[in-house]
Amino acid sequence: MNAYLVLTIALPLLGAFLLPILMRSSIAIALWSGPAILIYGCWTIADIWLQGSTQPISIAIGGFAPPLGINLYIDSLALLFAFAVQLLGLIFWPFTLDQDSARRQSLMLLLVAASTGLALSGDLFNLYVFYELAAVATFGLASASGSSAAYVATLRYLILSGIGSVLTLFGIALIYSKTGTLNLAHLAQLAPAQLNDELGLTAFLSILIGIGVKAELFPVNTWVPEIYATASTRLSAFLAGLLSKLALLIILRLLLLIFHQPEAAQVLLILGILGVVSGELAAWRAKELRRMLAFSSIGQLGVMFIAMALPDGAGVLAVLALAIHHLIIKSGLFMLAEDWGGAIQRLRGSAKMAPLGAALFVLFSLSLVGMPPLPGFWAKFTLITELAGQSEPLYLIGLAVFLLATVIEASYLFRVAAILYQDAPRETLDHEIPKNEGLSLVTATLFGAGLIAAAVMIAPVGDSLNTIAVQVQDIDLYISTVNPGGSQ
Amino acid sequence: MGNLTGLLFAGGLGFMLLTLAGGLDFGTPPMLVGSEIQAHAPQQTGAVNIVTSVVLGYRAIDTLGELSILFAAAVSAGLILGRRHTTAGTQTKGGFILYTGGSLLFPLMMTIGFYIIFHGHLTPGGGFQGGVILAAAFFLPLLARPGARLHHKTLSLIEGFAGASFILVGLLAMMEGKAFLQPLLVQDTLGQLISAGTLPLLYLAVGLKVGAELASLLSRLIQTEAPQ
Amino acid sequence: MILTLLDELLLFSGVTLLVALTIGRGLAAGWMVTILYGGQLLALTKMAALGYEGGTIASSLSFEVMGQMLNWRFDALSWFFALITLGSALLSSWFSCGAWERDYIKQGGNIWLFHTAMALNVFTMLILLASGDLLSLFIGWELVSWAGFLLMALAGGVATKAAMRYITYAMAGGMAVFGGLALVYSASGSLQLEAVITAVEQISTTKLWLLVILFGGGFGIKMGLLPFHLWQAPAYAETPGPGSAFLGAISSRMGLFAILLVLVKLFGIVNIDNLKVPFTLIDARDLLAWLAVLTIILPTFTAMKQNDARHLLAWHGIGQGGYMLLGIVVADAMGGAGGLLHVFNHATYQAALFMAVTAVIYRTGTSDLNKLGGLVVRMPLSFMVLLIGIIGLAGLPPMNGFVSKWLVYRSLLNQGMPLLFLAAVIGTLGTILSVYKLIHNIFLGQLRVEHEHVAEAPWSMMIPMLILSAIIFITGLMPGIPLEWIASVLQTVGLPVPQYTLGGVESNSGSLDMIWVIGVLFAGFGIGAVIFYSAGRSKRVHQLDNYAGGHFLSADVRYQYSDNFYAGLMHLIGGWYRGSFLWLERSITSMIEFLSLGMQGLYRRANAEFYLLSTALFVIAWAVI
Amino acid sequence: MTSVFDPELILYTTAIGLITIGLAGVVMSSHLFRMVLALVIAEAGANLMLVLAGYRWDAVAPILTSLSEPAAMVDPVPQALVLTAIVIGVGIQALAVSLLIRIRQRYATLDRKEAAERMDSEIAASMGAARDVSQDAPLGERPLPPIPADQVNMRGGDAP
Repeated sequence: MNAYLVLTIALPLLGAFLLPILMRSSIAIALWSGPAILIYGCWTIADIWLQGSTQPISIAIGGFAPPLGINLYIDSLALLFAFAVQLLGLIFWPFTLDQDSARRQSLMLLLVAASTGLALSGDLFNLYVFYELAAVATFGLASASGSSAAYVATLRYLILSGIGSVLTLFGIALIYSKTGTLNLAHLAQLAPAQLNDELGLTAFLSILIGIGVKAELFPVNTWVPEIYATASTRLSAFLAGLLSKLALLIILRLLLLIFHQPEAAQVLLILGILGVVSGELAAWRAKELRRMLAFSSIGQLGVMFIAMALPDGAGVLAVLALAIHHLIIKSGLFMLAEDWGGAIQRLRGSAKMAPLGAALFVLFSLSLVGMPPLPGFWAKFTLITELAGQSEPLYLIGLAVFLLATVIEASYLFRVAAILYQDAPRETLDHEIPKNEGLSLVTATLFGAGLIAAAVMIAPVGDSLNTIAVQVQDIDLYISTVNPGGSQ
Repeated sequence: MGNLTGLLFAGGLGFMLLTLAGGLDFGTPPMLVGSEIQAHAPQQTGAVNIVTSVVLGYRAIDTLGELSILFAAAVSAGLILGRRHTTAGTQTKGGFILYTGGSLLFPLMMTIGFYIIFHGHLTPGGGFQGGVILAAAFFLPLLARPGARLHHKTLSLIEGFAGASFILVGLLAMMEGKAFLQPLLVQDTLGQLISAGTLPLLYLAVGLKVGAELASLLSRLIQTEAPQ
Repeated sequence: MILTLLDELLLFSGVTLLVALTIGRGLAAGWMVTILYGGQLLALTKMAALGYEGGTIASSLSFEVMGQMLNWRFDALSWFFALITLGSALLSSWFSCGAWERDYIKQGGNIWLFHTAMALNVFTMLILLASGDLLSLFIGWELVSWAGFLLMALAGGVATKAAMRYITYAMAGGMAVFGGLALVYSASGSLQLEAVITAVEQISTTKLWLLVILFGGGFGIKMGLLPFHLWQAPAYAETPGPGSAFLGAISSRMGLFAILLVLVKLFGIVNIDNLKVPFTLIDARDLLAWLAVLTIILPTFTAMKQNDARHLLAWHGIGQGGYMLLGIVVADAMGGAGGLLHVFNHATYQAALFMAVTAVIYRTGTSDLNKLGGLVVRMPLSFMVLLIGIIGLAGLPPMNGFVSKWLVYRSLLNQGMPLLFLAAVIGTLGTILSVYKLIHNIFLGQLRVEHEHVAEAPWSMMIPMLILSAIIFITGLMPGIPLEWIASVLQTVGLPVPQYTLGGVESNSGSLDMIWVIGVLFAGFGIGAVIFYSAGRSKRVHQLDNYAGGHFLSADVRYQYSDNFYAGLMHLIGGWYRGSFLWLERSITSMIEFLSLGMQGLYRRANAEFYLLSTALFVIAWAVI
Repeated sequence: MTSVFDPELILYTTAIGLITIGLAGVVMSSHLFRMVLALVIAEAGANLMLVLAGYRWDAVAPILTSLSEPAAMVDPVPQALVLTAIVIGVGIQALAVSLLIRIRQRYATLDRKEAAERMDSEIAASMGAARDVSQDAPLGERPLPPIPADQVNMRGGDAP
């Protein structure tokens, strides 16, 4: 029942609205309703997956055929990310019970609904609405830690994001003025004739800079280190792992479907290179694990922008592989950082206290720098073979920067690993050494297991990613599935 | 120096955007979707006000998202400003004229608010506009009597149930075998008060939600402790 | 599924790793693992046909991932390197069993980690040697790099620091290779060896230059090629004893293997020879040769300055790598054979030397050359092993090092490269001087008080050392044994093959027969001995019965000329290579440090909105105009 | 684009001018509240731009008055969009104001630079480490940690 897929957006919203009321009457029901909704969401999506139909479908909301109404476009990519949203929402669920837990859980459900919407929606303005919903929910959750620094960081983020939204809205207005439609499939039909000019390019760049705020695009990513250092690690994991990828996904769709100008790709390439350089270099001197991860995440997103800039959708497979790989790795690393916050020097001797955590850290780091049998290697391999095939020198510069950044990345990640495996300073007592335990360690182990599973089954995983990438690149399939202006 | 650069940059950007926008055909929009909607809206949604049929029909999920944003903002504000409310500022009353005026205006504003909500599918206006007026109605006594409080429990009940009923109406359509948020009960009574099927119900939910949301946001802001 | 011989070998190696992982903590673990290495060596000898006749044996293991075929196979080249790998692993592991192991545990070492790291290194090296295409080569390459890191880092403290430095270099090398891989792929559309060979013919000169630099640099880092050599000596030296013997013997030769495979076999020396350096008379091959010579000279003279026996040996390891590359780059029959023979010879004497030094450390607790001396009376067998080792290292007859160096020199002269020859000879001079420092400061002179009761190394250590000494001598006497394998290797990589005999090589420009050379040498020794004993004028004196500056020394004053050895020489030439390329490393590090600070400032001092505004302005302006 | 008083240009100028003013305001203000206000102005500009997208000469509001003969109406879609965009803006503004209130309570200032600096030092303190920039200066009464011997030379380049 594909129509039930709407419920993955509607039910979390319903739950979010009702949670504060439920919490007042029965805490037990309220506590479990959120996870139950997310489990149902996972199951719904997995169910569609298991039916095995690989053909994309389009669901018209309200029964109005696109382009009049809004539609959800569901292909393998959208399903994959929708599933990841629901699953990560469950994994990073704020279980803590205090006076604010109803609000926090409510915001989390809103964030999940918005993220699912971002993955599925096939309408430009609808994407904007979900984007804003995700932003507002993020602001709430980021400030929930209650420290003054968190408030300032959130406000700075809010203002930056707000300006970005203004630009996005401006871009949407330009597109609508020119074409008179907002449906992505319809736009894809019209774009070659109508948006293939400066106006279309400006619209894309406005939207890019606006949405780039969430996608950690250089240089509108200055919020990243502040927010990740002040917000809860779980939220940081969700933002760095998933939300940035969803923003990326939107940009990817826009680029593939509508904006084919080479200038668009070049801008992405240059900003991507700058992002890699700035992020990896800044991480090199970071003195705190979460900050290091934040900067490294900027660098990784930069790599994905480089991949996205490859002409004719050549980089789609690389973007996908890198995005999913980074999703697993960064989530896992942030989970480890939950107990390993504070100065990195403080972590000396942690490997003895928490051998599993340290081993996982090494595993994630190895995959991140692209140690061969691990999935990270294959993701990087797909990228560099595509980059090396380009004749334009800028792409080769991108390749060189990417490779150099990897060296720096390995250097700082393994500096941390070496500190973990050092002996603790003599005067330190055992209980003073930070060790990871409990839920966060279990979660990190889960991601580690996922990573190893992907490494073992790399051939089928690679094949299915390739299928997805081919499907994503097929513009005609997108248009014919949505069929805008066909049978009204 | 920095400020000057900022000003110059902003000006430059504005100039560039303006030159680009000048290339648009103003006043003759393509209206690809717009004219289609104009042609089909009365039959498909039963609402005379086509903006309403867009807001609650064609783009209903946008509206749902927008309600969620408002809700998220209210919840976040609650999270930030906390639960402890002490009356802020002066405890003095606003004076007789203000107080009486406020009391007098309250029922009037309520009436206007609900009128606008219920006629959203017929005339300009609707849930948002009506909701704001409702919020203003509740806010008036608060301004007149700074010590007074809004009942947050009730507000959050309205907030929750109004939002939920919007979704539930949408789910109802699904249970009927239709699409999520598809308008139901569209009769052939175009232009009547009782027309447009479930759209007025949705607008009522929107209005209540917006009203409750804004009222609770504003009262939360006003009730927060003054800085020491 | 039928297992091929290669499958058996890899499986055996994997089992060894598993055994080390599971029972590595047990008492008999060391012996168990050693026996398994022996088993692997046996499995390798079952493939001996590769070494003698050439051909390939493929593994039935093969994957297709993301459109890339991955396969593994062994040929003469792999077999030759695998033989050295397994031989040194077997002997190092044997050396570590028993006495050394107990001592290591007593000092707080983690023996499980040690055995596992060793087994992992061997396993990954075999995988690298078996690579059947460029992608599996890269996979093996990275695996070897990280396995090496584990072995180097496990001692903790200084060793971890050295290992961190190593891994940064290794990553840089790995990424250079990765980039080269991508370029090759874009040119040939495949990473299979045959496809690459055909693609190289059509590749443009610029691209081939880039590829040679990327691959040569990337693989060269592992070899310790100048100027990327700084990491190697501390990293190898600080590894636990048997580990450093193993690493010193074979680890950096993996770089040479990859160079042989990619630059020589796939690209072809001829193609590299055609790459001219613009505006000069030299080409890429000359460049490589000069780099190799510099790699001989600088590290060798740096070794002379070392005061720690292990560091001294490790620096020599870098220098000797230069000879191997030099021989291969010269690429005539004698040069190629000499370079490859030196790989084998170096492995034998380097392992023997590290073991002897480790034995000394085991007994005395130090490898500081300023705190040792006179041990010859207490550890005569170890002295013999060290002596044989340094004769090999210095390249003097009758040990095997002489043969390989002779071949390299001969080829340099034959090919008319006198400058290179001269430089190589200067390197050998440095070697002789510094190995003299090694043996003098440890074994000669007067015994120190604290070492009066030191005993000879235990037999568990002695036997592998003696075996190695025997190999050093026998292959010195009969270099035809390894030359037979090397002939097939040369054929495999497409280099000319020399005419070899059991005692050496034959050629028109000059032949070498070690059996004759050694016969004459021993005859000379014999005559000397006859004169010595028949004269009967010698008298045996105590070590302390000595005088200095015209004064007899009393027994309580020990006298050992070891501190600041070669002070005069250092005064003359030491300034020329002070720090060698440390300035390069330092400047890169501080540049990154500086940039990193700048980037952090960029993010911290951010006026984010201004960034947004200016980006929007520039991007739109650039795109629109 | 015939004359300066061309209505289309005036309207577009208004919309883009509002955005420009907002952007410049956000960049130039040193007060957090003013930044929020500037943001509101910019949003108004974007919304106006959106409404202009649907304007049509000589057309009426998109409400059916006579069923038989519908008049030319302006595009209803941008109007619906703008409604949504305005409400979104309101939500964000309310959230921003509540954050402002809290920041003012905690820091007793809304100066952009000062707030950012206090945030920075608070983050640094929560990490249990000195601020990155001031690592070479002693923290209060605490003496400097000894510089490891092997880093002495490398410290040269990074003095603040």
